[in-house]
Amino acid sequence: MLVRELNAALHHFLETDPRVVVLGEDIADPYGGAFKVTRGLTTAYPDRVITTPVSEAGMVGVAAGLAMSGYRPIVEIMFGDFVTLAFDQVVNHVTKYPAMYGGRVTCPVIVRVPSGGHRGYGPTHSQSLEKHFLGVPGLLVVAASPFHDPRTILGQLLQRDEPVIYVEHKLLYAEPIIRPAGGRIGEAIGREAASPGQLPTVSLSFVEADDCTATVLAYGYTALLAMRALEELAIEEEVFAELVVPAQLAPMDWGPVLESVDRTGSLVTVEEGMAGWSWGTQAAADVGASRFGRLRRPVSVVASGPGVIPSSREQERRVLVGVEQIKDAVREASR
Amino acid sequence: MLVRELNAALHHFLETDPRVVVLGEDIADPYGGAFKVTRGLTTAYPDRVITTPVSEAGMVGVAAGLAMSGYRPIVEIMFGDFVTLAFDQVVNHVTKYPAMYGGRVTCPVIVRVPSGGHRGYGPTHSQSLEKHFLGVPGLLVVAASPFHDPRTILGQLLQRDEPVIYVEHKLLYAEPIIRPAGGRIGEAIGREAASPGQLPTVSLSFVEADDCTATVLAYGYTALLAMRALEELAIEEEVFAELVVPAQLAPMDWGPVLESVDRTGSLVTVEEGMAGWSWGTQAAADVGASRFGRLRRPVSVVASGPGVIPSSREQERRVLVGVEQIKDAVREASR
Amino acid sequence: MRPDPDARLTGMPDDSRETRLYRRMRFIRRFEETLLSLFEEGALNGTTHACVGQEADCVAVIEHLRPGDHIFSNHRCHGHYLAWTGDAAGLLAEVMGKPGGVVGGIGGSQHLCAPGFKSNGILGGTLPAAAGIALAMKLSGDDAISTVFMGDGAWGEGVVYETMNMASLWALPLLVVVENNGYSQSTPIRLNMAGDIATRFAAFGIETAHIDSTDVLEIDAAAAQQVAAVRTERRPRGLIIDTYRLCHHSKSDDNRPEEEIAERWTVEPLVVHGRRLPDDVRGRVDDEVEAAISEIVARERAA
Amino acid sequence: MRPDPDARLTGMPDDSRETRLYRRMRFIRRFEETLLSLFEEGALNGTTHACVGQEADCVAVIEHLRPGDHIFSNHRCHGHYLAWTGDAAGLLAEVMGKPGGVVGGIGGSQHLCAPGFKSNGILGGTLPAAAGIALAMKLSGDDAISTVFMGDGAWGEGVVYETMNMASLWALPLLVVVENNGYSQSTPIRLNMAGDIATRFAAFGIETAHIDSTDVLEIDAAAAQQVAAVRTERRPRGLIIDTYRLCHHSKSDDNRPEEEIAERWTVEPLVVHGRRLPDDVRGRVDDEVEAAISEIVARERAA
Ligand SMILES: Cc1ncc(C[n+]2csc(CCOP(=O)(O)OP(=O)(O)O)c2C)c(N)n1
Ligand SMILES: Cc1ncc(C[n+]2csc(CCOP(=O)(O)OP(=O)(O)O)c2C)c(N)n1
Ligand SMILES: [Mg+2]
Ligand SMILES: [Mg+2]
Repeated sequence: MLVRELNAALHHFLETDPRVVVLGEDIADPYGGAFKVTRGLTTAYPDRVITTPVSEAGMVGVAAGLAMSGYRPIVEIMFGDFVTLAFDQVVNHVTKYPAMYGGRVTCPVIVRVPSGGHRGYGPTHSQSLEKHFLGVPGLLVVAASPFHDPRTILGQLLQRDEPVIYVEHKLLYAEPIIRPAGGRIGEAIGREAASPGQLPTVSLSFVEADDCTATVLAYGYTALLAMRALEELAIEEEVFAELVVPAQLAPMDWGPVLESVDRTGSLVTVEEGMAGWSWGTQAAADVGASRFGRLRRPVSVVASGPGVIPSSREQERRVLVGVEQIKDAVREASR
Repeated sequence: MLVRELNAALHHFLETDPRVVVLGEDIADPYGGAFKVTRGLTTAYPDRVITTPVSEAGMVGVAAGLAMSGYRPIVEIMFGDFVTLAFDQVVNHVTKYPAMYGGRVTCPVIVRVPSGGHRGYGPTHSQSLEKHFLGVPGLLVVAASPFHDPRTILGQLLQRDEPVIYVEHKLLYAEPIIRPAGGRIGEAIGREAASPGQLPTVSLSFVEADDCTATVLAYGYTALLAMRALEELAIEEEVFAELVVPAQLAPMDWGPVLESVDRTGSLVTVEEGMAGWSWGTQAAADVGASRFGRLRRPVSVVASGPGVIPSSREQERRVLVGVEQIKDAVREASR
Repeated sequence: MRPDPDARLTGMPDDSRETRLYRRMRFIRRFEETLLSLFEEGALNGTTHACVGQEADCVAVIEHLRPGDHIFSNHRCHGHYLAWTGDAAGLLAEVMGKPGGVVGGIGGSQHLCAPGFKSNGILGGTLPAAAGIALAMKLSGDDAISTVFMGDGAWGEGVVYETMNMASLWALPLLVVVENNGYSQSTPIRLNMAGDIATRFAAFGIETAHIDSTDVLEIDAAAAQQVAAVRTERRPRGLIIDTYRLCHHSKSDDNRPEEEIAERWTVEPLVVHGRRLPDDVRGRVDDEVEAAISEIVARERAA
Repeated sequence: MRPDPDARLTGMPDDSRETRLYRRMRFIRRFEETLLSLFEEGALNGTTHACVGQEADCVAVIEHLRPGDHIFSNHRCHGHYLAWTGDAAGLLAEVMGKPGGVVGGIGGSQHLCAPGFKSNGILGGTLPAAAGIALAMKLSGDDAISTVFMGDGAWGEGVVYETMNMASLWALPLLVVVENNGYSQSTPIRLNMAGDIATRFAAFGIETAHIDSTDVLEIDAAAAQQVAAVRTERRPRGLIIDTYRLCHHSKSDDNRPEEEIAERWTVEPLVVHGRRLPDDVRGRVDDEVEAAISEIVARERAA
């Protein structure tokens, strides 16, 4: 389960890397954090794991000071919806220092944002706001996925000097991590690839990639939904598409995406965030441009809403991207 | 000059609409605001024009309360760079109330953000951060332009119930407003058009629109740069393009853009904000999709950086979009 | 507009003041307990923050507010909403996610809206909005007041201080009610707050009343004074109520020492004030509240 | 690393302490005045916030800091930077936008960085970073301290209070120096701040020293005490210095009454402390500073 693996990864890095410090609201034992990702940490590392007041901006600012002093702070925002309160710290402080000081400092802050809906938590506790952080110069936006080993990803991020927004969809916490192994990913054919210096991207399909007629680009929880959609399409309709799942959302490593698109000739992007200037639009711009005239159909950007995420489950379902929407887009794209 | 016209518009609406309240830092006379847009207002309307402490989040929150009580608050953020501090208020409060209360309230807050570079103010006082507000459900993002009458635009916004981010590029303050009149806009042929219920979009060119071989979509100060670029290209190189300048950046009214693109067959978008998930990417997605197979070349998204905006004028010039970059893109696009 | 509230929940014509206060607290208590059991049986989804143990604050403060006034509440808003509107059916339907809910099932437990009432689950960010509503009242020149409820944990949010400063500078008719239950979710106040709450008000020149009580009559007296002061002086005031939450923070997240909780059950609002009522009266009220609530639950379940 | 600073600006071997303090203030004064005249003549671009009149704060406080300590400054950072580094050439080059500037011409006047020194033009947001640096010092277990300079206006920002709370809760070695010059840009403090600054520290259990003075020796004594306290007690402290800005807020934006400004010129730091020096000494120091600065200006203009 992602929650256990993240928890184990945090224990591991606190154990092996004295620079790591963990900050967040209500993360102290016995409570161990709203989603239990930090369980046991204050008990094991009381000095470097600090439960904070309800001060999102302040804690990210404190992390900036730690990071510029050589530490590796990992901040938990209880619900990703509240990262809005740290927007100034991310945009005008954490990401500015390295660049505006002419490279004299680094500010490697990792901000973890448990995000997403499908739990009926309502308009202010269900959002996927990462799209607003895409394209902040100097910032990496990374998303936990069902197919990426969180310890490996966090390990690589701790090796790098850029600040990071690390998106964790709440519904993934209870899901197992399906690791690529021996050319397979669970039931599917799949592999992990990475351009030099980039986080790995996973590609999978239910038939040989060469027999796929569409590429689906998805991350986080929607990657899981997309896999279900592809499985159903493969079995029930013999529509075959390849799913490409990056760990890093921004900046994007287009290599693996283009590789797939060059086989399939069409692209669908999927995200849970609200439609409009969303993650997928950059794919439409970049892939649309670099493969101009070579795509069978326009890049299709699948996103939620737009609107608020209702608390009522029935209404929430109507707003958030689901398997059916993905299937419709893929069916269309594979024509 | 935009600054005078905005100032006159504020005087006008305070005079004619008792619901209008103006809030901002250092806006009181004799200082009259960092860019003098609010000059004279506290003297004329001491009750409804309030100089605030240095509290960007707080003042936008106060505006939300005023707006839900039937007032029409207009908030000035001294430098648009600081609107990051109000990001939570905009995303989780101002825009949420109308929707999450099932339409039982409206929250028509107008947030004015003097933005942009070219003045050597450095990394934290030169940014165009509006791209991060694009696609916030329920939010209008509007930009002052050299071709739109600010009083008309503000008047229309005060008639509507949506919250607004109103972007004012600092370099436009000293520029005249060139109003479309008798089929002309200054030296150019041009007109203003609006789809029902939308803010007007201005289109102009230096030859008949039908003779243009590219469409340039730009807003704010870059619209002025684009006009210069088109003028030079027309005179020096006989390359003719049509410039389309919307007042409203989000949600976008694609009508006038598509109308032009259907004539020219190619599109260039221009913005001063940093590249990557920027305003233009949505154009690439939407126009690219709705005109799939009918464009001569891919939509070209011209933006700044990415990176910080250096204080040194020479370095700043290298980072920010300029006339030459626009000319290169248009030359390419009109082939 | 919503149907008139059930008098068995909000006050019967022949109720003495003491009886009415008890009835209203009992109403909130039983509503919350009912909601929690509905969650346990899976009839509800999402989350909720019950105010079991804090009913005296809701009832006593809102006792002194009147039409035209405004209340801004936080995540723990049911008691405030019920004390202000008496609308049990609407709130239940809302938490059930029904179209007939207070805000059509969109907002859910934390995001309610009714005439003179709003709540938002984002901590702290509600304060400037409440101040803005107070500013609107000031501009409109009436004698209404804006009241905002917050907890001890919300003092972590910077915008709270931005608001204190503006409210005091601009002399806004804003009453800030702090329900200090000693915990912010799982975190005891000593790990979350340096200094103290009263001095934080004082730092902005805002006068406060501080009361450590679960007695609705004591709180009622303090609230009467502060509400009247804000209404007449047209300046902000603070009312700090030290209280205790007897239920989980939300649904199943309580790590507090059992003895601590047990001890607080002996001084909870219904026990403290209930003693003042003759047994037969208290019994009758309890039955009436029970009947009214179960009728509402039955109706909403059927709907 | 940058070249050693010019001793004529930072202190000559045979300077008495009083002379050195005077010299260092004079250095900052003349640097700022030179910068302003370069702006007027159009040799510089962008903006600047000179600290003319506040030199005593910079010099007196930083007198007690040592290698390993850290300073976080704000938009009005030249005096702090020069008092800490003596690097006039680097700062001038930076403001001129030269590659040889402190941060390569990227940051400009408000965004400086040197070993143990940083500044940012975003008000208030620097405080949590300074607290984070203090937390790093605490974790590393040395006796260094983190100092942050802020003005009266920056108290409008909520994150300042979030920081006070965490710094006090976690016992961080953080010294918050408030240069209260009575104005936030164009706004007098009475229109920006309710209550007072000292009580705002007290609200978080942070002890403060409050001094209304432009006398470098008085400030020096207060600073010595607060710096020592933070260093030994490993807890945050506040130092509030009531002072006055004699120049424009930035370049040409001063609407304050002329009499008010004129009166403050009679008690500005160089006058107050200068009296203590024999005329010949003061004259010599003035000449040395003048010579050193004009050499630097000439060099950087040629570069
Ligand atoms: C901005 C923000 N940060 C964090 C949270 C998560 N959260 C919900 S309630 C709560 C504790 C609030 O404590 P307090 O203010 O004392 O109110 P109480 O729950 O005790 O009634 C927290 C941290 C939130 N809702 N909003
Ligand atoms: C977040 C933010 N808001 C507004 C500003 C614009 N601004 C720059 S300096 C200043 C006044 C600051 O006053 P104070 O803190 O007293 O410092 P002083 O200028 O008096 O030294 C303001 C409002 C800013 N730089 N940052
Ligand atoms: Mg509490
Ligand atoms: Mg000041």
